Amino acid sequence: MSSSVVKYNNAIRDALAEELERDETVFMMGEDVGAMGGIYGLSRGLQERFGKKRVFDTPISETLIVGAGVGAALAGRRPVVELQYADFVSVAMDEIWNRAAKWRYMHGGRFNVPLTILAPEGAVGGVGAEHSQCPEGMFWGCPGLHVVTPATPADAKGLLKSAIRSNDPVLFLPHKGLSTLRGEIPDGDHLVPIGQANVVRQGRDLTIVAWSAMLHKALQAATELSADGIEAEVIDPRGIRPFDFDRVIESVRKTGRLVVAHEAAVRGGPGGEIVAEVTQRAFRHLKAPVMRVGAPDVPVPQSIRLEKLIVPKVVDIVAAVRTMLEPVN
Amino acid sequence: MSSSVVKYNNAIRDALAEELERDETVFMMGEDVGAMGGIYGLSRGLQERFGKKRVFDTPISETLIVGAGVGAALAGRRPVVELQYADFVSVAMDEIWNRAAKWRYMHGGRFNVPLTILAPEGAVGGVGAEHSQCPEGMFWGCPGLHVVTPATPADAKGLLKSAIRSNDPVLFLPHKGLSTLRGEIPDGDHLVPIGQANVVRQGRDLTIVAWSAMLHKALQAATELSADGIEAEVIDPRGIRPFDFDRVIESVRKTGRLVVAHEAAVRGGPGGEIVAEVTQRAFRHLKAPVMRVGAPDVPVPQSIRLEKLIVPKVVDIVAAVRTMLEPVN
Amino acid sequence: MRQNIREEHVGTASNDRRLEFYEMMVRCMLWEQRLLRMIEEGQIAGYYHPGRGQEGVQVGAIAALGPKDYLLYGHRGCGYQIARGLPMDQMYADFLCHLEGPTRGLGAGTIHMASPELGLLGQAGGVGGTFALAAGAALAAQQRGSDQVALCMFGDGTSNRGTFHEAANAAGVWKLPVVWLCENNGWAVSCSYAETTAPERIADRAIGYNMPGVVVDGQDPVAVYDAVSTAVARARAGEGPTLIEAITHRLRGHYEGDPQRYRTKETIEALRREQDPITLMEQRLLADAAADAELFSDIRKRLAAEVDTAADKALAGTPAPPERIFQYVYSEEQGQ
Amino acid sequence: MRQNIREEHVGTASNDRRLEFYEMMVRCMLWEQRLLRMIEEGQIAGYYHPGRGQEGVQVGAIAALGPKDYLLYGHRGCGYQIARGLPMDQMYADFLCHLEGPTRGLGAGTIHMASPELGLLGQAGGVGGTFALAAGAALAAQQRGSDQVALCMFGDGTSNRGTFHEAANAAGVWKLPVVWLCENNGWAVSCSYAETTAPERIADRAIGYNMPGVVVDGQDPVAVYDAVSTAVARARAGEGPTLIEAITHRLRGHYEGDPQRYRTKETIEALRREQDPITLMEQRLLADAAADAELFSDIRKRLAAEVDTAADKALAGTPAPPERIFQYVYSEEQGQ
Ligand SMILES: Cc1ncc(C[n+]2csc(CCOP(=O)(O)OP(=O)(O)O)c2C)c(N)n1
Ligand SMILES: Cc1ncc(C[n+]2csc(CCOP(=O)(O)OP(=O)(O)O)c2C)c(N)n1
Ligand SMILES: [Mg+2]
Ligand SMILES: [Mg+2]
Repeated sequence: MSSSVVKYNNAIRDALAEELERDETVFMMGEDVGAMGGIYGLSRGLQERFGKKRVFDTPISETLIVGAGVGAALAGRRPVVELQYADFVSVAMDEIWNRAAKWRYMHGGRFNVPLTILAPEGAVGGVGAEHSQCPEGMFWGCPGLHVVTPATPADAKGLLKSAIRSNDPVLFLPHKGLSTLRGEIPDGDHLVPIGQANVVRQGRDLTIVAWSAMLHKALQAATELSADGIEAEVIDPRGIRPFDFDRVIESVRKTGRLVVAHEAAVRGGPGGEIVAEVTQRAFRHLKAPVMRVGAPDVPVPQSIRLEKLIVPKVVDIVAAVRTMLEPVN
Repeated sequence: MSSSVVKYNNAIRDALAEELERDETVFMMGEDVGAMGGIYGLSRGLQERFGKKRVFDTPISETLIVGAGVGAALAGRRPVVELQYADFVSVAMDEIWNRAAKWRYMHGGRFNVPLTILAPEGAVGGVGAEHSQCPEGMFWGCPGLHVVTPATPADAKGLLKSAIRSNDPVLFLPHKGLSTLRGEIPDGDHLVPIGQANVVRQGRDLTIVAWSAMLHKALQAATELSADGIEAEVIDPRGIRPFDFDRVIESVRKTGRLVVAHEAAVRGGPGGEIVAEVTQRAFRHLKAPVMRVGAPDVPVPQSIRLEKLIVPKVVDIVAAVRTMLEPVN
Repeated sequence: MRQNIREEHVGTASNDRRLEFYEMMVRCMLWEQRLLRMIEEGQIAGYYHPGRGQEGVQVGAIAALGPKDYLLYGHRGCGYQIARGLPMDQMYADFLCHLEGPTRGLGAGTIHMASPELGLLGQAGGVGGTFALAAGAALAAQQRGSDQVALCMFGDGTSNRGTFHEAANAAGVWKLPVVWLCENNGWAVSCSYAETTAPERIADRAIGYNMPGVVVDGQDPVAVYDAVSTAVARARAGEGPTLIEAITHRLRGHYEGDPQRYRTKETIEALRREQDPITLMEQRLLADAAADAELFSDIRKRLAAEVDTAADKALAGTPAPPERIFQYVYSEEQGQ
Repeated sequence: MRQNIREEHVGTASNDRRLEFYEMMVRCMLWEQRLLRMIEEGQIAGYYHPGRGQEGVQVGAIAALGPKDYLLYGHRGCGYQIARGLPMDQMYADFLCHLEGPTRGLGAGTIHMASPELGLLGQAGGVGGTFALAAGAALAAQQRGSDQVALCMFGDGTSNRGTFHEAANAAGVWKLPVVWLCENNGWAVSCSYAETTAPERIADRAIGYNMPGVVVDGQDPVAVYDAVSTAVARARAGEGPTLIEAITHRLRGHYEGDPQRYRTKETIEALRREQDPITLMEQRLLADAAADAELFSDIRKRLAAEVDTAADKALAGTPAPPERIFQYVYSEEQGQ
């Protein structure tokens, strides 16, 4: 199969374009997504190509953006709505949590809610506590919703296309720090199923679960560790709902050790649920307690220097692994 | 020290009355909290006693309720604001998460935010998916906020008084199902510090962590198990932020077994963080993986019959304990 | 006179039409009466927000919709669904948590009765949660180039939610085919209009969204029908949204069982005497000699029987089995 | 004429006052100019939203406040803080993430400069997050029986947030001493007013909250000063809130670096030529022979030196140490 090298953000744009092309019920709206093409350029050129009826700006009204997305979905459309920053999920939390996710269940399955919420996440460039968060952990307990966090251009494209085609609401969280990352994408209608983990690297000594920007740090950590003869298996769950526990647990049964690394804070972050479930189901196989790598329990400081200090780094993962492998005294 | 027997809801009212009496900067606002005394009666009689300037109704405007609470706190008052249902934290999520919790940090500690948000939680009486949730888990990762969940009249009173006096924002979540529960409360200025766990029952065989309505089921389970010679230590953390990990871990080091029981769903619920941290810090002491007891991964069904099926019961805790104590094969 | 606000006066309609409205209002009233008995008898749990007194708005408004239009209804009773044609037995079934109800046994209280066929899109438990949904449904209609309209009904208290502002503004900008219909009964639970809602009239808010504001007598279904019909016609013609404020009265408590300490017995009794839309319609029909007491009594008897049949059918239905808990969370029942 | 909306015309003021405004506008402009150099030189990260062109609103409005009043400022530049008297070196320090800044090294970009002494309550990164806070601060003032007023400034795009509706309604009902001042520059990032905001004028929204609506020329600080003074006086007298819409223009991009593809170079140039509030004030002062070119040049030189001194002082400050990350989360540094 032939493939092309594409940048992460362009992969997202290609996914949007292909789905807008493919299905006339797909449309996209959000603040500045029209002529400007979105503040992160995810929809650049799409209004020009598909017209103002398909790709258009909204007022600064996040409850309207998500809520009207739900309404349009109920009325037969397949909306993609953009929140300028993933942090703004808190502005539209009621619409995501209680409208999008629960509508189908509460109304006896009479409707589907084929809504995609696109919201870039991550601490990049010193934009402060309200424009830098990775909020996926808030949605672990949100039945009815899918939550997706692509780490590569191929996944960004394939997962977004799956999200748009899904009949259930999907919170799609690309990482701002990956926007110019290049990667191979198979040509043609590239789809990646939602909820299927990706074993990105094989290894026998321990398992690292990491997604989004963190996956790349995990892979780098794995390379460093490999120089010392430590072989890490690196798994990208590609999101947290649904979560491919089976794949992770299979790996942990083999390696006996697990590190979960994410950009959000450790305390109350998305890793807790993974640790709890994996420990429950693979307890007898664990040679050491699961370690978590993540930010400290503070808001993201705006100073770019301080921000860099709280965002977990390759060395943090390496250090966690080394601690874990130390003989117990 | 003398004490009186008081109902849970009356204890909350007493706490409000005492703090309104004690500090003239304290006031309370919310939908129907004035003449009606709140839909759950938590402020009954307070407007009559303290006047409309101290206890008053608001429009149906949850972002205003919390946000104006923050503003008034910045401007020197000590507001108590009520959300009619804890579920409505999602409506004011941005105000809780990004205003109340982060304001101090983001603004260089120039202000305190002495705000109490009172919001009854829990699945009681078939009021459906949007009026029954226990949302504390959503705030595990919310630095700057305290989250408190009282299980007894004494704690309801003592924790609420501490919350109102705290210079930091507190999300105070009484349980609707406990409203008529009676309990002893020491007379006088009864304060319970925020973030201090309560070892409610001593035991050697396992530890059960449970709070709010679930605590009582845990205690009942402990009594049942005791008949079979199984002695459970039952710990009420009294909330989740700050969480008294030291106390829980001390107990787990002794018993080697932990069950975490809460009313929210297991998947993505508040238990995950507890399991992750305890497992990390007490791994070598654990004879079995930590078990979680909670609701299934679905919205709360409105049917009172179905609701009863998803709310965890005494038998569920007992069953978890028995499974845990089974010899490994 | 406030600029941009039009006052609709008592509408005119044929006798047949008025009798239709009368009959539908009585149906709603009797349906509720039977439901209240079920509540009293302990067959139904949760809160119910009785609609008694607001049948005029609900019946008049919904009669102005075409078969393909969308309806986002309010929480004040069940007149909306009945007027829209949802079978009454299915509605009881929902309250009884029987599988035959629209929610397939999940239960009512907070009502979540949806029907794609009838354009009933359902309801949010958080009041004001449907404003944006109505805008979205109208947007879908506009995109399709259909002439469908979305009618969104809500209470005066609910109009203070920020979601109203966001949805109304977008509707104004995009000229969405949506009709915002406020049932202003002067109360939000225990809070009076004046204590919680700033403008003299809700319709005063229309100009802020560049749409016409209309005030109408909600106790007269004909007046409401006229106002909503005009708004629906505007919407269909691509001229955008309208905000209608129907002045109405709630004759019972906020929820069934509400002791209503916030208003006097005398007030309530006076309202029941003077503001019952069914009585008012009877008086008008009598005054015009368009009907007599016997006709009213015949209609009531016939509808009472209809309602009883529906109740009996529902009561004989199937309680939702435990499996229902796990159904319909996702379109493809993907578990975790 | 829209009812309830008053148009303020060019205000009158003494020459001294006008020169004061002129000087303050120049100070804001020069302060920003120096900041932009720091950005260019890579000393500052994050986004900055230049205020160039809107100094007239900010300077005029803030001059109308008393020393104990509260200010919830907007994100459009830093004229607010300068006009309120926050030391300019501390403001640079914030952008440089130096400990001497109000955030004690946490950094600006999204500006979080607070000062209890100056009644500067800070800013929310989510635009529109301060509406409710302003209402709350005004509520506190009202409860205390003080005559403090809260001034809340925001952009036209931000007025479409639901939080505005909720706060404005409460302010109207409770007659809160708050002044809502919209800086309508016709754009929200790349979206024009007409494409995203329904009413002809933002001030049209006032009647929906039972408060006066006022439209004022934002390029004239005297007119803004007059309008805000009137509103402040109303608020102090217990007569409640006012909504003021100041028509203004943003002469640079939304953020520094914005290529502004959404408007033409000609438009921008015309705005800069015709709508610069500093030039306009110079023209008026010259026309009235209240100043001459030399005076302007003297003022500019003096202020440029003031600004440079502030910048130098800030640049010599102390970068926040890593510990800052963990400070000020809670009032009693309780860790978890
Ligand atoms: C977001 C939200 N806030 C509060 C409530 C609780 N509540 C339910 S109905 C109601 C009153 C609504 O008043 P109004 O809109 O005037 O309608 P009415 O009950 O008078 O028909 C309230 C406060 C809710 N369900 N959702
Ligand atoms: C809740 C929220 N939505 C979106 C943004 C991103 N954003 C920042 S400024 C801005 C435009 C604001 O426009 P306006 O209120 O007119 O002010 P102006 O920039 O024109 O001064 C947007 C969309 C944000 N910070 N917060
Ligand atoms: Mg009402
Ligand atoms: Mg603007």
